[in-house]
Amino acid sequence: MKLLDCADIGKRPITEFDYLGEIRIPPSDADESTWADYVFNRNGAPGVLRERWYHRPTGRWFIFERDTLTDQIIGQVDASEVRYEEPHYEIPA
Amino acid sequence: MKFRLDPQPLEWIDRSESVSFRFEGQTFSGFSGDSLTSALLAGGQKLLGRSFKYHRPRSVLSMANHDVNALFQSSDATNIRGDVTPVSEGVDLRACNVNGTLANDKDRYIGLLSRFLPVGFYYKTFHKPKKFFPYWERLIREKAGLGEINTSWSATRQPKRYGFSEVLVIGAGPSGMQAALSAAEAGADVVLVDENPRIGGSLDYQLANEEAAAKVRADLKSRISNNAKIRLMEAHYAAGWYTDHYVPLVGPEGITKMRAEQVIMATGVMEQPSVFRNNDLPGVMLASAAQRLIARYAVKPGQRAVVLCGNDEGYRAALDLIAAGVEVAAVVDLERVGKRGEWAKQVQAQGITVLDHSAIYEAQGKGALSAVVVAPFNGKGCDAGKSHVIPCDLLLMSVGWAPAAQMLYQAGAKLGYASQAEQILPRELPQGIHACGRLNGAFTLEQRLADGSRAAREALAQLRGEAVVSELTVHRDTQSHSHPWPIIGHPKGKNFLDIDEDLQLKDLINAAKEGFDNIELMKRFSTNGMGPSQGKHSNMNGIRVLASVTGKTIDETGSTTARPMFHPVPVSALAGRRFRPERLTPMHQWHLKHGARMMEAGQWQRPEFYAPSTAAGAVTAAQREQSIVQEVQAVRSGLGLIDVSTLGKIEVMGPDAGRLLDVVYTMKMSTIKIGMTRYALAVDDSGVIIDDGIVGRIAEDRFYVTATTSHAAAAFRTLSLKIQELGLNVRLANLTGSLAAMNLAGPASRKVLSALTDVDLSEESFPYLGMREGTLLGYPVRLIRVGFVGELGYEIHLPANAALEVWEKLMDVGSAHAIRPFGVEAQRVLRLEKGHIIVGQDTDGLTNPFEANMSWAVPLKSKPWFTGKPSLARLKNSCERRLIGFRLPQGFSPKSSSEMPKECHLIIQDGEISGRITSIAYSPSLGRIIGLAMVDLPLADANVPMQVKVDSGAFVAIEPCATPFYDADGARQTADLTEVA
Amino acid sequence: MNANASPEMSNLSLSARDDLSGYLLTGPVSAEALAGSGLPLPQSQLTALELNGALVARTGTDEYMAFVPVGQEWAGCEWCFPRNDRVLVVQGEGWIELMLQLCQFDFRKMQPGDWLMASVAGVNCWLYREQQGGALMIGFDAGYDHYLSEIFSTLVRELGGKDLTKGGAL
Amino acid sequence: MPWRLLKFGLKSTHDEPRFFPEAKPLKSHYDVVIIGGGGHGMACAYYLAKEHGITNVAVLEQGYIGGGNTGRNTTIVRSNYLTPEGVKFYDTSLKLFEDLADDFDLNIFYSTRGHFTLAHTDSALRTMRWRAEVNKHQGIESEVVGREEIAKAVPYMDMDCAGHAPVMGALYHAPGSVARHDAVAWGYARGAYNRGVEIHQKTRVTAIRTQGDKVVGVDTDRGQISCNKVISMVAGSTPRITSMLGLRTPIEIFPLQACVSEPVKPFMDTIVVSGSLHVYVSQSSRGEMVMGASVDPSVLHSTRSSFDFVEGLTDQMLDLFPFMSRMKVMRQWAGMSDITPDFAPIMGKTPIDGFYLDAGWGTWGFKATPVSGKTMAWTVANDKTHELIEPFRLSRFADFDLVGEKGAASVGH
Repeated sequence: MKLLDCADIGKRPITEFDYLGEIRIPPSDADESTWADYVFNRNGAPGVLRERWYHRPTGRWFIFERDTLTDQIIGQVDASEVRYEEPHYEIPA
Repeated sequence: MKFRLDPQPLEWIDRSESVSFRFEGQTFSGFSGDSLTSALLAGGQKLLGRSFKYHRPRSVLSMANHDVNALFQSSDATNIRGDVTPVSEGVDLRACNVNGTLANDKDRYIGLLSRFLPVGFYYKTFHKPKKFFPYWERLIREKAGLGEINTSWSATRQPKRYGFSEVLVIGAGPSGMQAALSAAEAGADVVLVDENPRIGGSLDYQLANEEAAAKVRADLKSRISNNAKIRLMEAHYAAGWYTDHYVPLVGPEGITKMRAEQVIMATGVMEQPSVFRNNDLPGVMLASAAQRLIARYAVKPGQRAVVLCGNDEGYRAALDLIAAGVEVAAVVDLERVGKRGEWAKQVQAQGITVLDHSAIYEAQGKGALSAVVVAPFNGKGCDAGKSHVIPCDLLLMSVGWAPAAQMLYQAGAKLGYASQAEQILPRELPQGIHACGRLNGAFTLEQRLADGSRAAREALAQLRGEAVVSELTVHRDTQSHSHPWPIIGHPKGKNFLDIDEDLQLKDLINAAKEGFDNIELMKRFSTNGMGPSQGKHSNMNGIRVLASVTGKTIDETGSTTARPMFHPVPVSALAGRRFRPERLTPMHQWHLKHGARMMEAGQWQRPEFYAPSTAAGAVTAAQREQSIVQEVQAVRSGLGLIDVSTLGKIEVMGPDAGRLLDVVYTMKMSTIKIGMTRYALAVDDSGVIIDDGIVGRIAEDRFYVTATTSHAAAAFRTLSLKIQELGLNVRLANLTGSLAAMNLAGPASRKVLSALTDVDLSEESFPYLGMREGTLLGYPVRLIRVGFVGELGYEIHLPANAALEVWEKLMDVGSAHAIRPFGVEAQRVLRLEKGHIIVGQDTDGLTNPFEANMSWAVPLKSKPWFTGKPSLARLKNSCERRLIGFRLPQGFSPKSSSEMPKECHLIIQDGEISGRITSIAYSPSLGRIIGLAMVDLPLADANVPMQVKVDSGAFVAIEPCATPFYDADGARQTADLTEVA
Repeated sequence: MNANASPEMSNLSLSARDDLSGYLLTGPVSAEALAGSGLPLPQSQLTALELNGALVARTGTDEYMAFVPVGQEWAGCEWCFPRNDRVLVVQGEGWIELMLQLCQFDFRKMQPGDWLMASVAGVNCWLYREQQGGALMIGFDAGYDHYLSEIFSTLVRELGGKDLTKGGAL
Repeated sequence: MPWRLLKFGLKSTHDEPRFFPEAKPLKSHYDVVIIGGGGHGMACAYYLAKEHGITNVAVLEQGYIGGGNTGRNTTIVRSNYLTPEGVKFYDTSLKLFEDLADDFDLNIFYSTRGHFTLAHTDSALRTMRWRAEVNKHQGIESEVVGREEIAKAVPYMDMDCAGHAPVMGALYHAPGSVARHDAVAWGYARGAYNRGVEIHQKTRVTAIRTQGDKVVGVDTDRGQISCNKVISMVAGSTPRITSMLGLRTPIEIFPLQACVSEPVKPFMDTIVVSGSLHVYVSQSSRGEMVMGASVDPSVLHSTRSSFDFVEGLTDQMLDLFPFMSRMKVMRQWAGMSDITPDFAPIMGKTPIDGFYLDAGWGTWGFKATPVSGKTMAWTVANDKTHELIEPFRLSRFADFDLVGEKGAASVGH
């Protein structure tokens, strides 16, 4: 069973985590195809993704760079690096 | 004929304790410490089983947990492996997969048909004509499988436990013992595990009579037992290697799931059979099997033996036979005795005839070995013309080894064929993985010990984060211990390559000829290695055959994927204890005492309805229906109380609290006035409804949020996710378990509650959808006027430890107004009468708010942003269906339930599916059946009766009507009804 | 694994701590409120401190869980919420062997004073080893009491220990 | 009668024709290149040759024939899906399956067993009725049955689940079947090979060359090919192929694990699936219990096994079949499921001229092998998406017009 090596809580088994998938920033004022791409499409090819994991017992979030081919965790990313402004979207007139 | 030898120096049996058991109706007695096979052999029972396909007589092959032909079954267990299962008093065993008895198996004639059953024959026939296939299939299925299952067996579960160690050494043979000692003596915390009941491995059966080994053995074993840093786990096998050095160790008491930082594989090698005609006869066995029988169980494997040698170890086995009083008629060497070592010289010194450049061309005997045919062998095949017969009842095969490297492959190691050793050896090992001993090509005792220390040294360096260059190959033997081609063809076949699956040499050659000429396709078409021993004694020879047929090297041919489990693992050990978390509300016992029938809601248990206390046990459908109707009427006319403690309850605090809720929920939450609440609808990025609840404002920067039972954890997680994503200054408190909640609903609710709380319940100071804090019976409480069930009512949220007392007080004070507890089913009817949706019932995985007739909850213009907004903007004008209310004519009551419209029955128009019923129930308040249906447009807007197809296939007309069905203007939940009419 | 603690003479026991009221504090004023009431203030996250029978763990930048002996007056603060935890205590010979059946953590490395939050038999729990005597406290939402108490009680008896939570039934 | 076997017995040599061609170098041009030598790829080649006379076709397989998900699934064939378009599609496939043995003259052990989807909660039972009603409306044998009918077919199942979440009913689908998955790929491959199609194993596609928005060729680790029509039928490897063309899709890869027990004498003749316990089981023709559950929770491009999978599966299985505690798990493996947001495949034409997609097969790909081969062959031959697979077009996501299969799935559990 895979271990996730996390700051503060050390190595915890993957079964204590919820997987929230790759970090995706919602685009502001996106046209229909850009928005549909954001909602549905994913970077599905094998490679390094920045993903969010939620550790249920502590309620803490962890962001890892993980190679989805080898399952190797390359590093942990600080939440501030992936923060984004609240998007906005005006109804087309 | 005596089969039990005099006491052996290292025997496992306790001669003072005899154990008797029955096999095929006959009584046998062995000693405690015997395996079933050794005790049967000691009792003269040589025939142990019948082969899977041809039902040929079979006996011992390995004594190493590969003997799939010595499988037994008893009244409470199946597929019992005779070679490794200890005898137990009184067990009554039968052979597996025999038609009749073991001795008289009526299916033994199938062997005669083998000419007509070539490899993959079952793909080539039985399918035409199609209607006869089921008949053939039943015949084939009856012959399939091994042991029998008794479906009335009860579930047995063995507890599991986690284990941790810095260094895990798998295999306690000489190299494993040395590795464990070196690691422990260097300060590491070590676990040493071995699948046998005692450590020592081949040191104790292959070198049992070796002087030099005796000192080493005594020294290693005493240092291990005295070393506090070594935890010894005997009789445990490693089921496989899993991510991050996680190795489940399977023992008689269940599984220990071992997490290690470094893993040293000292799993040794598996002896391989030679392939020649009738190499499956009882009496033909691997040399190490005979040595195990002699050294461990003091069982004489035969009277007169021939030993086939492709390496030095065969001569060692010959010496052990002589020491055990077995006459060795001859040693047949695939090459020449001249190239062998010391043991060969000792054999010759005893005057044993040794036949160089020879092989076994054929084994003979009816039901058991009686003679072998020896013929000159040039390394590729035999010269049958110059063969001669040697009578014997025991033939040992010592022609070579395959590494027990399954877990190395699973861990991602790279291995390759070393022609010098004629064995597949490790080349690249991943971090934390080490290999030593015969698995790594070290074969002499000195090499194996030195390799163990090396592996430990490298493991310790990695453990301490020091860089280390691996000297993996330093202690490997220079000469080979395996013959590259122990495979002898024969025109009449029956030269078995996979003894489990009854696969002959020609089957593999023919499979390759038919195009299945890569290792994976050959395995699947021929089933080589797909039996219960998973190719431990057939994969290596299979690779050699395919390589020779295709002219490729062993490495180019490759090997099939080595999958867990190393040995089959009992389901009782895998399942372990039954841990299914169950969460109860503070009123749980009260509910049970008052006739509640509970239902599962995620991990929670909730009352579905309350049966009359007279009804014990199961309740009839009519009683259930009647209880629900009474509960609904109580809420409508007097007073009802429902336990809603399972709701998600979250406090949201901080300057950005309002902004956070505006992002997560569709409607504006930041404009809620203090002391008021608002319905909260949540959609995902694609605009699909995922949850709904209530948001109440406690202060400028503090809100209280409720979510549905099934979505509570996800709601909290979503809020905390948005805080991090947007960097909002908000704090959360998940109070789902800390607070209990109950909804007191009904015209008398204000009257009853006002007597118990200091909160002013008057309509002016506590209006509908208001939220007030205060005390109730002295406990801090938060009251919310919610509209779900559509009566004047108060959802009471308070600390969980105060809940039962308040609940009982309300029931007591409420009795004057005929208060009744009500459950989920009554709540479903009450909310339906008000036209409220239930997320997950009236909506499905794709429903958006416009389809759910909730466009009022989607403020596309007034809010700059909320989750899913752009999707909803798009979906607004492409809505294809809508949720509408409907009712059935007054007094509609069909004869049978097959005529009654039910939830998920379809609305059919012009033969097309045009919608489905999502909710339907008899409404006691309106005296007729009402419901909600998701109906395609334009039918939904046409406001015309619609046809529903019921179970019987008939159509029932339903009449659309506006919702809410009951108290449309909401007067009852907003009026000041201080007195019940 | 060394042989099971022989059932008869083990001093393994299961008890409960019903003498504590639990609180969750969050927000910038929580540290001040704790210090103001004489409760200990753990410096780094996911650590805990004991003082005069009270236990405080720091679970976030400004989030704390405080367990205060019943009766010890405690002013609380603005964002302070009562918790409804059930706290079981396991101690004595074989406590590690018991916990290894329920939680994936190397309890040999858990020293008195250590705080851990992990899944125990599928339930999110906090665990803390008391400074004096090293008994292991296991805290969880009381909704799971029936489920977890039964599991702990079964395991303690299987390992030859005594379940002291069941009133007089020794 | 199996007269065929006599011929084996009477002849000393075994001169059966090859199923698949000897390894040969790649030609420089083919009319059609099919990436992926699993069931779908071979079926498409088979139907291109058989029904459209297109035989200058190369099937390129990076591993061995049927080595991907074709050889890793638990071989269930059924059509009791939820949406009308899904039911039509899978029922066409099921009917094709019934005649495959004759078409191939190869026994694929297509065995109709009956398929129970158990419901342990009200909401699950509602979803079963929804599926039953949609199925019946389209002439599919599918109905909600109560505990009595279930007990008749599966008398040894503990319907009270050890006293927790008892079985309340089930969706029974009489045509539910199992088949020997390898044999389906081999049958199609032989059929294609005998009609002139080239099959190249151990040939990995490394790039797809285009001019403007038109496909012109494919690069492999054994040389370059020019062609104007390329079909990606690689399931778990789909994102690797689509990213070569910069084509964005919703597909994510999750491991789907399964395991088998040691073989025991056959006793279970039907297929049992439990929605809320997330387990399914049937007994193979060799006597092994073939068991599986839902996909792993996180993305991974690997067929590695995990121990917690087999722990969870066996634990849940004992609720339904207590006696299985006396069995042993012999082997576990995994496939790579290409999951889509609405649990329906992605098929047909794409924005790139000459590039066609057959993907998004998640945990429901094996049962679609024949119909996907047939409809994709038609689509490629006519350069027009076949009407049966129109609802599964890639553009549905951009149009917010998802297939409703997800509707039931997320609610049903």
